[in-house]
Amino acid sequence: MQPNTKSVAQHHDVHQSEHHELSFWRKYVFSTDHKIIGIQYGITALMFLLLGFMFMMIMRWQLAYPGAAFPMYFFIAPIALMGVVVLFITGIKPSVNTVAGLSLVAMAALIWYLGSSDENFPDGIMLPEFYNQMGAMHGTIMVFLGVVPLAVGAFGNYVMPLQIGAPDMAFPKLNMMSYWVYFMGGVTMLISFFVPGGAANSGWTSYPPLSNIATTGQTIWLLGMVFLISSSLLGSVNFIVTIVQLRAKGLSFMRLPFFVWAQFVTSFLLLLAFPPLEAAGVLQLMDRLAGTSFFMPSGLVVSGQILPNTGGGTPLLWQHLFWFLAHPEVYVLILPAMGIISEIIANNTRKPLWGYKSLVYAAIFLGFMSFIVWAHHMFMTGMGSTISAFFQTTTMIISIPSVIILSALIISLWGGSIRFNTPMLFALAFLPMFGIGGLTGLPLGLSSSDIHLHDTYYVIGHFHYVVAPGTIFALFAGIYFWFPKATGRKMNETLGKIHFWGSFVCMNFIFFPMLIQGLAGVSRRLYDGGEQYAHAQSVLYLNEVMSVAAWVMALFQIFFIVNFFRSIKKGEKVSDNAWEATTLDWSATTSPPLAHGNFDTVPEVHRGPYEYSVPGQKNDFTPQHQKA
Amino acid sequence: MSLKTFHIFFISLSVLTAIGFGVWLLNENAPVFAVLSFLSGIGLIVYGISFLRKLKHVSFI
Amino acid sequence: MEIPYTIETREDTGVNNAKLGIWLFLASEVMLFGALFTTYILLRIGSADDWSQLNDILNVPLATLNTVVLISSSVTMVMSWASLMMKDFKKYKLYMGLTILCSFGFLIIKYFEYSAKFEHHLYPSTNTFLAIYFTMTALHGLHVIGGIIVNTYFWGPGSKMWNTQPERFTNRIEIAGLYWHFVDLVWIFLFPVLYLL
Amino acid sequence: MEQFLGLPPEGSAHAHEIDQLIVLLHWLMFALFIGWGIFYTYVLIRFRKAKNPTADYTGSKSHMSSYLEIVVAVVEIVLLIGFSIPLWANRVNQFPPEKDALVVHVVAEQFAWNVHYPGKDGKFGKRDINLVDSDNPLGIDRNDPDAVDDIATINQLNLPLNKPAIIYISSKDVIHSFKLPVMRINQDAIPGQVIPVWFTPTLAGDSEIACAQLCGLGHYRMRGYMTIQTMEEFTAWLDEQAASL
Repeated sequence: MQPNTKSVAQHHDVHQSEHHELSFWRKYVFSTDHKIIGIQYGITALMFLLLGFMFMMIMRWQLAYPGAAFPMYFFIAPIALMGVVVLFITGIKPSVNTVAGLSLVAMAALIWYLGSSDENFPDGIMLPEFYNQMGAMHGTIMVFLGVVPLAVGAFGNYVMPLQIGAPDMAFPKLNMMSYWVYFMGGVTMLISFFVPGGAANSGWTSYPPLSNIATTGQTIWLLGMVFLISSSLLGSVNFIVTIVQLRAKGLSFMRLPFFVWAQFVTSFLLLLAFPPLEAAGVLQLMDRLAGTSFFMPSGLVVSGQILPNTGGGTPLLWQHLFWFLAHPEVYVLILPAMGIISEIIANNTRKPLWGYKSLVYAAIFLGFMSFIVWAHHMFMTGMGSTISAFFQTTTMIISIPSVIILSALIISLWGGSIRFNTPMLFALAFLPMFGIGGLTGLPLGLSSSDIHLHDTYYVIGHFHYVVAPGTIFALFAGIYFWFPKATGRKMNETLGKIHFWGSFVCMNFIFFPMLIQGLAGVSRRLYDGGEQYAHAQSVLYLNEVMSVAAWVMALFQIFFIVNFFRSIKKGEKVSDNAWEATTLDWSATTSPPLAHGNFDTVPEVHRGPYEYSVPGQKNDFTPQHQKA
Repeated sequence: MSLKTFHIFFISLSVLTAIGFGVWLLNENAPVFAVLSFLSGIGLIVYGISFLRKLKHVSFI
Repeated sequence: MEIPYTIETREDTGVNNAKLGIWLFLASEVMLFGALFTTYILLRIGSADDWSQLNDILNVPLATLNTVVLISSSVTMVMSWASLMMKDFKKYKLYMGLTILCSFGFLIIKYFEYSAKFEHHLYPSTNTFLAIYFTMTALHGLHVIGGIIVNTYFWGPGSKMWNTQPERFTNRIEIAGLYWHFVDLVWIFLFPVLYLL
Repeated sequence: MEQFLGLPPEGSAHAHEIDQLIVLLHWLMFALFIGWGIFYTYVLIRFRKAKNPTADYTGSKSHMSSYLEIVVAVVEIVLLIGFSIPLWANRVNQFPPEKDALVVHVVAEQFAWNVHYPGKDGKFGKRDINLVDSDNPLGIDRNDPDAVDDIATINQLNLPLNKPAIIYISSKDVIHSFKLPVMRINQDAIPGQVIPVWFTPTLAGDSEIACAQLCGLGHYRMRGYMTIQTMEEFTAWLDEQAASL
């Protein structure tokens, strides 16, 4: 990942002092360069993604075999081994691999610490308290520390400025700050495992009063969230200003790659939806620390004791503030993924995206609508018919732009010359998987069918289809796709394809059974997977299927991890424009991009983003900066 | 929007606050203070106009 | 490569980076305080108590004084910016100094208000009105402190930039002024909502 | 289709309408998914690089997708206005008169369902949180004349067959969710609020009350039982409970 600065520094207008005398720390740790920050975000987020995945696998042990002793070393050994392998791939020279290797070992150590504690696993058997911690932290880590930082922080930071022909983000120091504030948020979340009572255990939604009376971990969780929210705010201001102000000459809004549009809308969602959650977090901190009762009515009796709070609050206030963020958050998760998919589909069908304009308008409309659908998460809170009718209607309306985006992407395939490389495979799998995720949202979005499906595994299946084989597949696709830009080398195709097919099959074995369990009425967040309930008996065997699929999928991720770290040093060297693409990120920069400043010459744009197979052109791609 | 525009917006709201506060004071049976509040509202209007004159050449954007 | 449009405005958007950035930041702040005001409304509607009685314990004269102090600080803030536009650095120093003094004055008055409440054993946990009162004013107070830090930097060490890049420095003061005006604006809303209604 | 989806038995009068909506939605989902799936597979095979080495700049000229989107929108409107909204209005607005129904209070706590019957007089006695203890989890004030004959059970809800039941749901501590999978009933139990639900049981026998909202470490075992019996059996059961007071 060492940017190759020497060869281009001469014919390039750079700040001499800034360029050559940067210490190791300023260059790689406290860097203000968007590409380094993007990589920092990427590695950190991938590590958190893996940690969230580990938590889920631990939970799945309990779900598959309730009450059986936890075989801790089976879970720790592979990850510790992975860490050592990654460390040794490059030897002792400090590099990304060192950081990643040490993080993997640290992850194994964390799980060993948690797994060997009698407070969590007396006699090796998991306690419900610990199961709830895992549940809450799996959700929190996956959403706030894994997927969003990877989709926005990493891809947005690395790719977006390159695609618009900018020298860097508009506010480089702010960019550095948002990474480090995010990092602090992550560390805070991890610290919560070491306080009495362990981490937060009231679900990632942290509904009061349960979260108000929960252990100290919840306070730490709230502090961590304040860090993460601040980081998102700084980041989104930076993104919007960069996109509006730093577009290259000739790059009008309707010539922006769809990926940039997706980041643009996403940033607005982050900017405007997160502050209410910050307010809610502050209120809950007040409830927990200053004894206020924003979210508590009076007269609560907990384990036989009357709570001394003054009352006057309502638990629903939290839910409104929370979902006002958390519904737009869903689109924060999915829009960047759609952006990545669009780039890869256009590139690998060798033709322009079908209906570029409708994609853009649909994304903007989606952004607007996402602010007025939040209460469809709250149909069961005693909602009257008028309000429920309103939110059902908005929910049905918001499904239309999603359908438009999905069909535009599928129709884009028509007439293409489709190349099935690894990024394209992930991108193609995204379409039907997101399709399932989106369609299963319909019965949940109508309040009457939601009566049966609310808070069942159907919900889990639905949003995991959106996020896991949806967004996370898109993120994998993006990693395989932009890897050559960051390193000058391609990742190995064979390992990539094994990784893809393994993950694809396993994903469906994990998440499809959830829909079946949900239809049978099995509630979510049950520590024993519904073992006690009569209505769950007929679908109980699926718990083991899902768990085994999850563990097998973990094995397939080893192909990815090895491929990723090996390819940094040993991957096949490729040219600057590895995929023969049209957008500016591939056109005017050298690969890997220069350290400070991105372009040899300031690019000027002459055409739309996806001019592939233009009739009468010599090549089947016409880069945006190419004249006439 | 420049600071000039925002300042004018802010002063306008301050005028409204002064007037509203005056009405509130009347309700609370404090007419002397109410008059003071109304006067400060007028003062703010005068200030706002002079401010606009002074920064005639500065952009609103 | 330099980042373009840090000082000069971009032709097709009509702004420079910093000004767009601060307005976006203020938009998010509007959402933050908007959520708190919404909370206030919802809790007040749902409350069994009459909040227009509950807020009688608050000190209206002190709050009025604070309102005057903050409005004055906005005026001095805008004057400090205008002075820079007229290339009068000395006046800038004077007005900016006054702004900072006003902000400290606000905090000192707020301190007296808070300690009077605590002396009478009125805490955030006393009732929901006081809970939202303390939360909102404290959060506003934090914003004031943030403004003091920024303004003090521009009054002291940060003002060296005037010698090298006067235009950029003027810009920075405008940005700081926009933030400061927002903080004052929040108070203009807080004052009637908490103390009067 | 209902068997195929594996929905639980329909135990109440309105259950079938909800199932019908779920089934219709799944028909829509299958139709869209299979339609898209066929198109998608066909395109991937026909336009693979080996088969189609040069891409077509214009791509599809068909307006099929716009028509499809209109169809989807229309179907959604029909399901919304024709099914979901009236069904929901029926659930929350059209309660049967209380004199014709059996009225019960259910108070959730960590981790049990407390059921409060009004007893012979049909009047609920006062409940006071200061009286709550392990013998009286509801805090029924037995000094209140209305409360003398009140019956309280834990985790056992008995209801008569074919008579509308109105259940007032509340919570003592945190948010729970009162879920009767067989009755297609689900309602959050929110502290500080009392929210009624109603349904008419049409299937005799035993089923379960599940908690559908994470309520703490015992959430998974917060299971209650529901018994639907004929009016005679139900009255006999009530008398038996009253006798043991």
